[in-house]
Parts: sequence; structure tokens; C-alpha cells
Amino acid sequence: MIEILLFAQLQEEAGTDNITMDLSNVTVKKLKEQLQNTYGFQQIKESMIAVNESYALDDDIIKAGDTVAIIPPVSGG
Amino acid sequence: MIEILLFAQLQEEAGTDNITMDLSNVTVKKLKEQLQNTYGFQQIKESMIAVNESYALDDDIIKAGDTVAIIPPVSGG
Amino acid sequence: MSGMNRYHRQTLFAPIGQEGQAKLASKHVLMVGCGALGSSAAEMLTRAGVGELTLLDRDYVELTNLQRQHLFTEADVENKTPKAVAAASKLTAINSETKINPVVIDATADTMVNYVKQVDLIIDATDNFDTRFIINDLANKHQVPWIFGACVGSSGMTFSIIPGQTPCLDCLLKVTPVFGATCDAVGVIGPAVQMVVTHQTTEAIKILIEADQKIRTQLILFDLWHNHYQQIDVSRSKQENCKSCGNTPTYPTLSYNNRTKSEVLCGRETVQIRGQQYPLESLHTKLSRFGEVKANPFLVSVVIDTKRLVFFHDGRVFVHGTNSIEDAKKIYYQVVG
Amino acid sequence: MSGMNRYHRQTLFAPIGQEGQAKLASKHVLMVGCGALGSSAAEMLTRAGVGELTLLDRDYVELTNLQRQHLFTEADVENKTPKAVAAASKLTAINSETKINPVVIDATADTMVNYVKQVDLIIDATDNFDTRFIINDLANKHQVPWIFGACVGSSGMTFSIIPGQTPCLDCLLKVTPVFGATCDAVGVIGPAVQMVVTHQTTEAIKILIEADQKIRTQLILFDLWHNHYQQIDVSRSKQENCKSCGNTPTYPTLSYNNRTKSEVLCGRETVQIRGQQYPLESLHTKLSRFGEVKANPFLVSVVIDTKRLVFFHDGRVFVHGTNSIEDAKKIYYQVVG
Repeated sequence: MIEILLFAQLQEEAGTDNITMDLSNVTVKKLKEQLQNTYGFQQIKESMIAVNESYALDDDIIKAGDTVAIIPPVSGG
Repeated sequence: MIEILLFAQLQEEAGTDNITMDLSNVTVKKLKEQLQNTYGFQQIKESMIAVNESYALDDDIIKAGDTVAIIPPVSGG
Repeated sequence: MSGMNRYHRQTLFAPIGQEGQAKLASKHVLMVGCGALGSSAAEMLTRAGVGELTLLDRDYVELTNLQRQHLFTEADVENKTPKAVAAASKLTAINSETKINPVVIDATADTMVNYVKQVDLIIDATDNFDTRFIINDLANKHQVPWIFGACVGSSGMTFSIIPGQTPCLDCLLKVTPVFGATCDAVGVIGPAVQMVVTHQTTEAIKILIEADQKIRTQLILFDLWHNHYQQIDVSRSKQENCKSCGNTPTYPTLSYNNRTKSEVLCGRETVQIRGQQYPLESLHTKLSRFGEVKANPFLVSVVIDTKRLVFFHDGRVFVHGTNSIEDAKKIYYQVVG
Repeated sequence: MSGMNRYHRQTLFAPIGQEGQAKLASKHVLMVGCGALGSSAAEMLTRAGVGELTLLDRDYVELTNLQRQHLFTEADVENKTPKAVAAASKLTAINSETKINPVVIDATADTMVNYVKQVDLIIDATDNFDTRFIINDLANKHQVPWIFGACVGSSGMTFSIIPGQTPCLDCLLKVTPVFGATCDAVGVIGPAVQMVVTHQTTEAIKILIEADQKIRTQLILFDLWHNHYQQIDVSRSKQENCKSCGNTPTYPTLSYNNRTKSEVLCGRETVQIRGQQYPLESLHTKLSRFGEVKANPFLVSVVIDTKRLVFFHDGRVFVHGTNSIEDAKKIYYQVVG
């Protein structure tokens, strides 16, 4: 299981602030694609990804038990 | 190893905000006594203890790798 | 974008919406203390559109407050304006729709009880544990939620206490008397205040709009200077036999004998406070932060500025150099927290 | 306690002390934007005793600002006072020792560069990524630290960018143009603003007093409503070939061709903005939050209140219904962030 935390506008699009997915050993890229397909997020490509509070790159592997934060660009101030 | 985070006035008394102690399987009570002896904290008895972000009781066992927060009563407002 | 109301950006936030905004406008909050935490929390709740705010504070604005106490200005220092009054005038200029009731008063069990019965929420913005334990007993007795908050240095903590659900302050701290660190002893930075207030007002909004599922159940503990932030699950601390929130509560601070009582000793320029019984040895160390301490087996004394405080075994304290109970209590709580 | 200075509680905090306080008094901070983040950060730094603050903002106070923008009052809304000017008058009343320079201006590469060269720190309090990328290039070029901050809804993030040490905004976001969520689209609550400001001002104080060991190296990401707080290690994002902070920087936003340029189209009550090239499809979805969208293969248009915005493939945008570049840019950034 992977816990996925959504922030800002992604919460509205998904209707929740967190998603649990029954996955393991997927790349960040693959997870993004899967989320995109399931939830139709508009800005997943522009979002930063953090796995266990560490900045992640597209080829990084996400393991079961990891917590993933999807961080869309937020502009308000 | 146990990581111990100190807050507020305890930092001044210890001269640091965190201590690493080479311990494992000690009770909360024992750890308090040891800190009291080493650092002469004035308010360790009145302090709340949290182990891995969970409120701890005197008889709880602290294991190697745990993070312990020592939380003295703070009054300012 | 004409015709938009002042809360547009807040109602656009889906979890609040128009419905939440209407609830905010129908609610009444009691702010106990209007210093650092209180002035900022009052500003945020007023901007957010809470219907009514009652501000209790016995103090007036001083120069050393300006470093961290929002709303107040140099003119308030010059005029020695009471904090509740100074805050009210600023808040009314910010939002004339929020009803502000400034009350210049010492917050005791007697002076607070009628307010507690009228409000939907109490925010702890006081600077001492005596008052916090009274709030705790009143809140549990009258089933009003309250939000504990405190800070010193760059650290702070906050926790929302919901009667019948969460542990209460007695459950958490267990020991009394509590000798808390004060800003007068170890200092404080403005961001530590704002960090507590930010969490208190977020939880206040959730409680007031009845977003019960979202109310944070953990205690927040942080240190901004040393970059620590903990969300502590304190559910285990709840005690069935708690004197304040347990099965057969006695509300200890509300009984006459346990109250902190003060009286002016006529003709002596001295106020006597009957407070908690602190061990004299621990007082000795604490007081040494404030000035030269003298001690004998019966008492400990310290001179702070123009006043001399003498602590006795039985909890009595003489504050020499003033006939004002307010002044005496203020310096007393600066020392004992 | 007479004779104590106004910063007493801050100098009592050991990591600052008298020495840190003297450093604060000798420093100059540039605040880019004086809305929600800017007004609060300016208040906190002024109360803390920073020597000089320059506030850049092109906007004036409106009713919908009051819900979250500190310092401003209903009178400022009535008078349509420029935000930088309204803030300056409040700040001077709070602390006459801090020098406040209000500048009512559109923050561009041209208008910012001379300020950037004079200051010790830049605080990002803007509401759009165009300006943030300019700040990033200017800060890297002139080796001035800056503190990124942004929020919408109950979420926000902040990160301190130290040239030569940390990743920069280009490293973090990699893609341009960035189409950020704005408070005008999804709303915002006051505490989310204060949470960002609290972290920005804490780090500002550390940077200004040169407490280098204590500067937070992680990006803070939070959601106050849903109770999330993350401290993200972003060191891996740093890129040697970064166009702004890499080995051979080109500072893309500072080159003439890449700048956002605006001009009034005479006699048409229209302003033309040459901005980033957003894909028309994604614009369609975004714009639908604000009003009815019309589209054809060449353009997408939306009517917002009294203005009509028309976006073209090549990045040109017509804002019909105004001759004011300021008004046009304001609504443009409300939409694209």
C-alpha cells in the first residue's frame, strides 16, 4: 500500500486529501500516469513529488509503506 | 541509539536542542532519571514525554531508534 | 469583481463555503487574555467574520509588548491603554460586522463563569497555569470546547480540548502546581506566538463551523529555531478518574479553598497573594533569573525592579512596593507562569 | 521593569541576544508584494526591529483583502489606499525605529534590480510565478538570499533560497510556464497565510542575524485543514546546468525577449500583455472557474466582471475593458497565478 497526500487544487479534483493505492515498486513516473488516468488531474506533470519527505525524481522507485506527497504549483500570496 | 529532543527551558539547561544517547530498552522513568542526573534538569518530573510522537507513560519501554521529546510546561502567551 | 463580499476568498474555500461563513457569523468566542496570543487570535477571527468576540484582560499596553503583540502601537504605550480596549478599537476598524466586547478584568473563576456559559468556544491566551486550570474546569463543567496554547523562546504547543471527547489539561499535565517557563524569564520571538495562533485559529474555525471530522486530535509541539515540529497523539493521557473531566469530577479550581486569593495589606504598600505551594528550593533557582535571591528556611525573597516578592512555605506571597492587586498578580505570574 | 527596551523579550532569547538585535537593526529587507504575505511579514519584521524595509506593491486595498491581509482596515478600502502606503503608515505607528520605504510600482526586472542590489534579503510575497522567476534570477545574479512563499486554500509552502548553497526555484519547478493555483480561483483562509509568514519571518531573522547553522534547509509543505505538515529535503533537485543558479547561468527572465510586456492599445480600451505561452486546452479548463469560456482553434476568451480576456497561442493576451496596465496585469495574474 502507498499513501498519497494531495495538496491544494488536487484535493478539489480528487474530492479527498489522501488516497491509498495498493501498489509497490512503481516508479514516480508510473504513479503519476496512473493518478492522471484515474483522477484526470490537470497539473500532475507540473507537480513536485516527495516520497517520505524527500524530493523524488521520475525514475525513483516507490515501495509499499511509502508516503507520497503530490505538490502542485501554488501561487497565492 | 535514542534521539532526544529538548524544548524551551530544557535547551538552555542542556546547552543544546537534541541529545543522542546510546541506550535501548529503557523505561521512560529510567530515561528521565538518567537525564536528570546528567543534566540537572529542574523540571523533568513535570515534563510530558512523547515517544515517536505518541504520549508516553513512565513504564513504557523506549527502543533503539526511537525519538523522544521532552516537553516541559510552557506558560507564555 | 464588484458586488463580492468581504469573505469571498474564504467562502470560495470549499470546506467553509457560504454555509460555514453563516455559522461563523452566528458564533461567540471568549478570548481569555489579550496579550501576544490573544491580540493576534482576535485579529484573525475578526477578519474571518466570527460574530462576537469577548476579550478579557487586566493589563495595559507596555513598550516591551510591541515586539510580538499585534494590534498595539506606540500610541497605546504612551496612553497606557488597557489591552482589551486598545484591541477592540483596532478590531472594529478592521471589521465593523464583528461585535467586540472588551472587558478589563482579572480572569478568575468568578469573573469568567458567566461568559463561559454564553460562548461557543474559549481560546486560551493567558500567560499562567492558574488561569488555564480554571478555564479547564469551567470548560469541562459547562461543556464548552477550549484551545490551549502557550509559547516561550522559539517553542510552543497547542491542543484542542473537547469536553467528553479528548483528554483535558489535567489529564495531560497530571502534576500541580505547574511552574511554567515564562517569556519574562526566557524570552520569546514573534513567530513562535504566530505559530501557536495559526493553529489555534484554524482549529477555532473548524470547531465553529462544526467541521468535527477535521478537528486536529493531536497536540502540536514545535521549535521554529531548531526546526522541530511534532504532532503528538495524546489520547492515552485521558484518565477516567480525572478531577476535571473524569466520571466524578470535582473541578478543584472552582472550590473556594483552592482559589488564588489576593488582598491589599492596608498601610503597608503590600499585596498578599495566596497561591500554589511551590517547594522553596525550586523557587530559589527560578527566582535567580530575575534578581538577587535571599532565602532562609522559612521564605525566599527576590527584588525585581521596585518590588520585593517574598514566598512562604504555605503558598502565601507578599508583593511589597504596590497597593495594586493587578500589578502584584502580574509580576507574580511573570515569575511563576 | 522601567528602563527595559522594546526588544527585551527578544534579546532575552539566547540565540538572538543583544548582538543579534544589533544585526537586525543594521539590515535592509525587500518585500516584493504587500498583500496577504507581505503585510504580515512586514508587521513581524518591523516589530522585531529590522532596520529598513522596502515594500513594493502596485495594488490598492479592496474589501475582499480584509479577510486575510493584516494591517489594512475598512478605511483603507474606502480610500482605495495603495497597499504599500497603507502598510507603511501602520508600520510607522508600530515601530518608529524601523525605516519603511513604500513604493507603489509594478515589480518587474527593471523596477526591482536597484533594490535587489541594496538589500540583505528578499521576501517573496507576490501572487504570481512570473515575478517569482524574476526574483529568482535577480537574487542568483546578485547573490542575495530570498524566501519563497505561497499559499492557497488551507495549504502552503515555503523555502529559503541561498545562492551558491541551496537549489533555486528553477531547480525545484523545472517546468515553465507554471500555472499556479490562485486564491482568486480556489480561495484561501487566513491561517494558511500566517503559517507561511511565520516560517518566512523565522528564517528571515536567522538569515539577518547570520545564524547560518540554524537556517532550515527543507521545504515546508502544509495543509492546516487536513492536518498535514511535511519537511521536505529538496537537495536532490539542485541542477548543475540550471539556467539561473548553475555553472553557466543565463538568467532567462532578465533577457529582454522573455519579459512579460504590456501595452495599452490606443482607443480600444484594451491592454495587450505578452506573457507565457500556455496551451489553449489547459487554459480552457482553468478559465471556466471564472466565467463562461468561449474558444476556437486560435484563441480562448472569458468574461470576468466588466472585463474580457482573450488568450492567443503565442502568449499574447488582450484584456478588454480597461486602459490601465495595472488593472490588466492584476486580473491576468488572478487567472494564471
